[in-house]
Amino acid sequence: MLQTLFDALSLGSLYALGALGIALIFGVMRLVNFAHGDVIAFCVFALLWPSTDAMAIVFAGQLPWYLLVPFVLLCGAGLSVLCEIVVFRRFRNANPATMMIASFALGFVIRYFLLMLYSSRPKSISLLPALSQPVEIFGARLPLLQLITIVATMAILIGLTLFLRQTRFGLEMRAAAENFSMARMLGVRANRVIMGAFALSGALAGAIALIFGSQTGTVDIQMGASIMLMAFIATVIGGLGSLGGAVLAGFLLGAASVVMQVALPVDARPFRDAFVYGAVILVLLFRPQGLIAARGTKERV
Amino acid sequence: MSAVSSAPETQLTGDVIAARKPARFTLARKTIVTPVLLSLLLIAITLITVMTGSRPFNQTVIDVLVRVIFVVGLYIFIGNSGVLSFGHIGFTCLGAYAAAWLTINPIMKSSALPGLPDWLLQTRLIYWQAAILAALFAGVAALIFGKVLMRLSGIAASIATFAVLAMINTIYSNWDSVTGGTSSVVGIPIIRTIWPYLIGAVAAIFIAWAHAISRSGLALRAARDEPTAAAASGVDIPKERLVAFVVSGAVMGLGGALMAHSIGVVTPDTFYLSLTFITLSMLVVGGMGSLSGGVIGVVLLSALIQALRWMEGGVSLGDATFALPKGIQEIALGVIMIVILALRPSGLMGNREITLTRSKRNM
Amino acid sequence: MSLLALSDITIRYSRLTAVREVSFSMTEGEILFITGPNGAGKSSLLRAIAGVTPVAGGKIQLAGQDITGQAPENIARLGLSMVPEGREVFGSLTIEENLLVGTGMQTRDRNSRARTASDLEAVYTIFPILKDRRNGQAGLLSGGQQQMLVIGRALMTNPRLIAIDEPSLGLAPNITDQVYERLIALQAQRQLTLLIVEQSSARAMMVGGRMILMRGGQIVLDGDARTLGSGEAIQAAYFGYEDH
Amino acid sequence: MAYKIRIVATALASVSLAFPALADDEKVVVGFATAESGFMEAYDKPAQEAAMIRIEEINAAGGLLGKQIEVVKADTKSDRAEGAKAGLSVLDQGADLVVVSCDYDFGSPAALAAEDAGQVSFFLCAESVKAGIQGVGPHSFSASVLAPVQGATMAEWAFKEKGAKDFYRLLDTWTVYNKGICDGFDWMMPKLEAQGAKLVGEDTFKNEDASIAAQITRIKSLPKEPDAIMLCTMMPGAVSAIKQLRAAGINSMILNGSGVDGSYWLSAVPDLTNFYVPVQGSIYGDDPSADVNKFNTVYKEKTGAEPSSQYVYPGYVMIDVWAKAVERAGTTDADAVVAELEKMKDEPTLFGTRTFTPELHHQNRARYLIVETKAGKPGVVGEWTISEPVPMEAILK
Repeated sequence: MLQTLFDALSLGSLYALGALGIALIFGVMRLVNFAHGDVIAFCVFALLWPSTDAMAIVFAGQLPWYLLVPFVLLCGAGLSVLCEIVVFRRFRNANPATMMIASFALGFVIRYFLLMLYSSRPKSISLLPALSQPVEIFGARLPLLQLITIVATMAILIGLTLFLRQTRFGLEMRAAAENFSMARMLGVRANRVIMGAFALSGALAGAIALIFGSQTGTVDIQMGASIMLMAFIATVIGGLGSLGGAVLAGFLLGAASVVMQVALPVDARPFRDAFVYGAVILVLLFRPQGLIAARGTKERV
Repeated sequence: MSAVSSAPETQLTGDVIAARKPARFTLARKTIVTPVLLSLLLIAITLITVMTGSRPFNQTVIDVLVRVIFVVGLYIFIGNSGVLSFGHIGFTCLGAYAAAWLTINPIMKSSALPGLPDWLLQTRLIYWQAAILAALFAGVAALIFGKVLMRLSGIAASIATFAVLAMINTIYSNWDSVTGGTSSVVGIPIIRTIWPYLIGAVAAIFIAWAHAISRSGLALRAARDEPTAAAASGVDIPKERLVAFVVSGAVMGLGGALMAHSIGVVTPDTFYLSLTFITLSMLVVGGMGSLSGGVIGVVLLSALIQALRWMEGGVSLGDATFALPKGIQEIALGVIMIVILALRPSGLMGNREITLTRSKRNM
Repeated sequence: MSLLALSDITIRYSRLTAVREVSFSMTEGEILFITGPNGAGKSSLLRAIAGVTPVAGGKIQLAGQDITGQAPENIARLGLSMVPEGREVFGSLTIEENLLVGTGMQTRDRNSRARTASDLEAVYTIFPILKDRRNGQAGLLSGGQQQMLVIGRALMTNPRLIAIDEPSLGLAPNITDQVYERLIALQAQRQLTLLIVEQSSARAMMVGGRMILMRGGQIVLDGDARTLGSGEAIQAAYFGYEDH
Repeated sequence: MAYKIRIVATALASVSLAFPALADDEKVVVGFATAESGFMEAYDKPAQEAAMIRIEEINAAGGLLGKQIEVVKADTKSDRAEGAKAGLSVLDQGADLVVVSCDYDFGSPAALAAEDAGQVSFFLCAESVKAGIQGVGPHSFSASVLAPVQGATMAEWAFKEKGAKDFYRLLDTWTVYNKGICDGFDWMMPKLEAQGAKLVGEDTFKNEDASIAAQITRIKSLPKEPDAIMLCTMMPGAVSAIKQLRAAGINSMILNGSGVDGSYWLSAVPDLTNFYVPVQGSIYGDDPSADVNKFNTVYKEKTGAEPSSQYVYPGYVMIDVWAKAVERAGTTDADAVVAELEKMKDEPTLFGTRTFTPELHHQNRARYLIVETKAGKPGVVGEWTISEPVPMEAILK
């Protein structure tokens, strides 16, 4: 029971972090960033030296953890900001569909760039191996990593909350997320806030990359995709533009997935995702604005 | 952005009302040039292909024609309603499998897909009959899903349509006895002549045109541009959306059936994210508000892909052979798409249609 | 010298021209009402001044600087504070946070913290209800309270010009009275320059000041609110009788 | 009606095909319609390199039927629709043998194009029964061994040689290959249960699942840790699953299909132990056959790297058996070559024997080497051939 709770929390953590990364950017520029998953993949690949051999040549991955963590976060933030400056800045006034397709095209470019440098073969990496040990807690034997995932996610969420609540920049970002044009009319600098959002979102992608990378030990160009999809859904059912809603929905999706895996009979288990998506449709039908509707986020359709 | 003050509203309401009234015949005569020109474009491409006699090129153009069907199918819903759908490839999947169920040799079928009902196991149709039934099947599925989903709008609707795609994919990937699970379903007769695909693409274009000038299509486009005004003048938005959803679902199903016949195998993952995104990209790059945009988006992007691929293969310039590194094609494609969208945010055609005289908005 | 000057401003939304070659200027300390029927282009004009809506032609100057085509945040930094239609409070932020959003553009120095605190106090003195609920969510305020909040929010930026779009929209008449009462008192006390858009000219006649009447994207009347308001001319101008 | 259209279509196709095919009678053409870019490239390329080694050997020894083998290629881009085009493209260049992608799903469009044109097609290393008569047609073959054989081999070997009694079955539903391994396991289990083994539980997951924590919790809630876990999965999800199993403190034997062979990923699970993989030949330099070790050296000379997994080998086997059949038939004519291939019974190759019959163009029984990974080091610990061939019903499941 306790174990199931931890399973749900750790999976939910990944979705919640992903959803947060998407919601942050959606908040300030109404962009559903499909390149987010590829930023995650990029962060993991950044640990390896470019080579198309089957054997991974570990490069930054050998750094001690106190250098490794900032390195990966910076990689994510850097790439994300770069995407903003080079691509998304040109789409500020475009309609959401155009932006979405542009972000998809950008993700495509990142993915095939990685593919060219590293080949399509999934590679392996031992990331933070010390975390792969089981630990005993409340009578349940858990992988240490699961615990760290949950703790780290909580720490990130608390840190981000403090940042958004206590700093000037956080205030501007929340104001901009809710009503971007009003915030600008109050002198909030659009570029600064948007770049800040991209940097934070990229750093979150880096955090996911670290957790996911240590959990799976795999480096794969597809690796961001499945998290990205779930995170995207979580962002919407959480209430687009609502950061709290995104996190809540991320955890709920993780929980739904784990609970269905436990509760469904073995023959129905392969259909687990169909049930999860069915639940998503139900949520949308009953709360089209999401679980926590962000006030003032009038949608432009 | 808040509403553009109310003067245009009254004007548009007028448009909507006018659209509901007479003159359909005049409208048809005024706009038929567009589908005719688009069809002529496809016919010209097909004739050139047949004249070259190259089988790989023939297959390439078949692929383009199938994509035209997909993108036109997407346009019918997305273009007219303004709601982005990620779910339509699900209907393509339904169409492709329906075609497989209806055309595979019964002996093979009963060993590979034993879970099919008996009458279906015994059925074996000609490909075009199967394609029509597949389109109907996809249309019915779209009706069922649409009934539930068309109440939603905006991004919630987009996500819900995506959830439909994911559900269809999960079910088709795992219902082994009926769909063969993730494994390929084989034995679908392969049609390598180009003509059926041309007919399918032209039919899709004319269906899209007929829907666009129908009362339902006009009302839906009015609702896309001015939802409040359209609702005020009595347009039942969910109903008109549902009509478009069903028509486009059926066209997607037709495309799926033809795609199945063009390669001879179907698997669920063919009809998932990458096909969704490539077809959506073609529509958006071409201009999602116009039928011409969709068709031209497919033709241009396909030509671009082909050109890049050709350069990847190596081009002789005098003595030197110049070849792009493998894999650069996708990167270049992505970059070019971004550039096009940055320069023309509403796509190459914007909201215009091609006509003989000059480009015209919104047919 | 005029604080705000518009010359030949034209605004278009794709095929529709909302404002056609409008020019006017206003001086420091002035109250100017722009009135006119729905669709006259008043709000478009205001949004163009704030830099939210692009102009198709013409020039806008604020305090002698050309602000045409400038980003909204830069215009705000030059001293324009906008209170848009529908108030647009940040519903998920607290009341105090709403007030603080606009203070970011002040220069940072040792005293900025103290200055912000005293500005806050000043706003709270004008609108005591805001102080009582300072940590509550702004979205939960009533319409009138929200209107007070956004005026307070505009004041917090120490603007040279406050532009308000339809402050009476959706408010009960007695609440509107309250809002105007405070607003006018404030104007007198601080020598504020006010640009107010209202659909009805009645309020302008009551308050006084200058009034511009717009219809069909153009200025049809410009003069003193009280003298204009009493005449037959305004009726004709408002409803456009003379055209038909 | 449908038949007529098809007949006309096929007739037209064969007219246009016949011409280029006749034109180059002076050489034998092998066409590779495989992935040179994209996702499948990493799987196709190594096997293709091995095939090239065999082709070069044959050419060096005077060629096939006295003619040099010429190679033509077309890139499938790891895409099915492109695969069909690639198949047609190499056929247009006169291919006598069409070599298609390793995976059935990606290779079949090209193979179907070859079948349509009446040419022999060979999957580089597909392990589904459909890569052959059942899925493509009577001219199609695969050079590897069926996936169910791997599952059956591991189950029987673990029971007979390692004394494993309690088995747990963990299936990744992503691909047919994964399901195939478990199908073989399912066919073997009842035989072992009659001798005292027991299936104590089963579960499924998806390759792309971010976490299999819920599945692990189910294993841990068993009264006793199972002796062996049959893990039917493939890369990249396999690494993730293995890592999570071990991180959760589950130390059971892990039995696998050949898909996880290779040492390139072992760094992800440091000191992995009690881990078993069936292989057709060893890439670790300890193969019982000296010829295999010699091949590894040649491969390294040619490509600059040692084989990364056993999936290199089927490429070599493929050209080997096809060339033998061509020599015996004395022609590259498809039907004659197929007839010769179907006569092969326990035909020796560098990497085990091959048998083809008119019913099955695939191996339903094969000698497998068992590679054990112990403290992070893989090495051959034995070999096993299942007691009876996997029957058609289990293969076609």
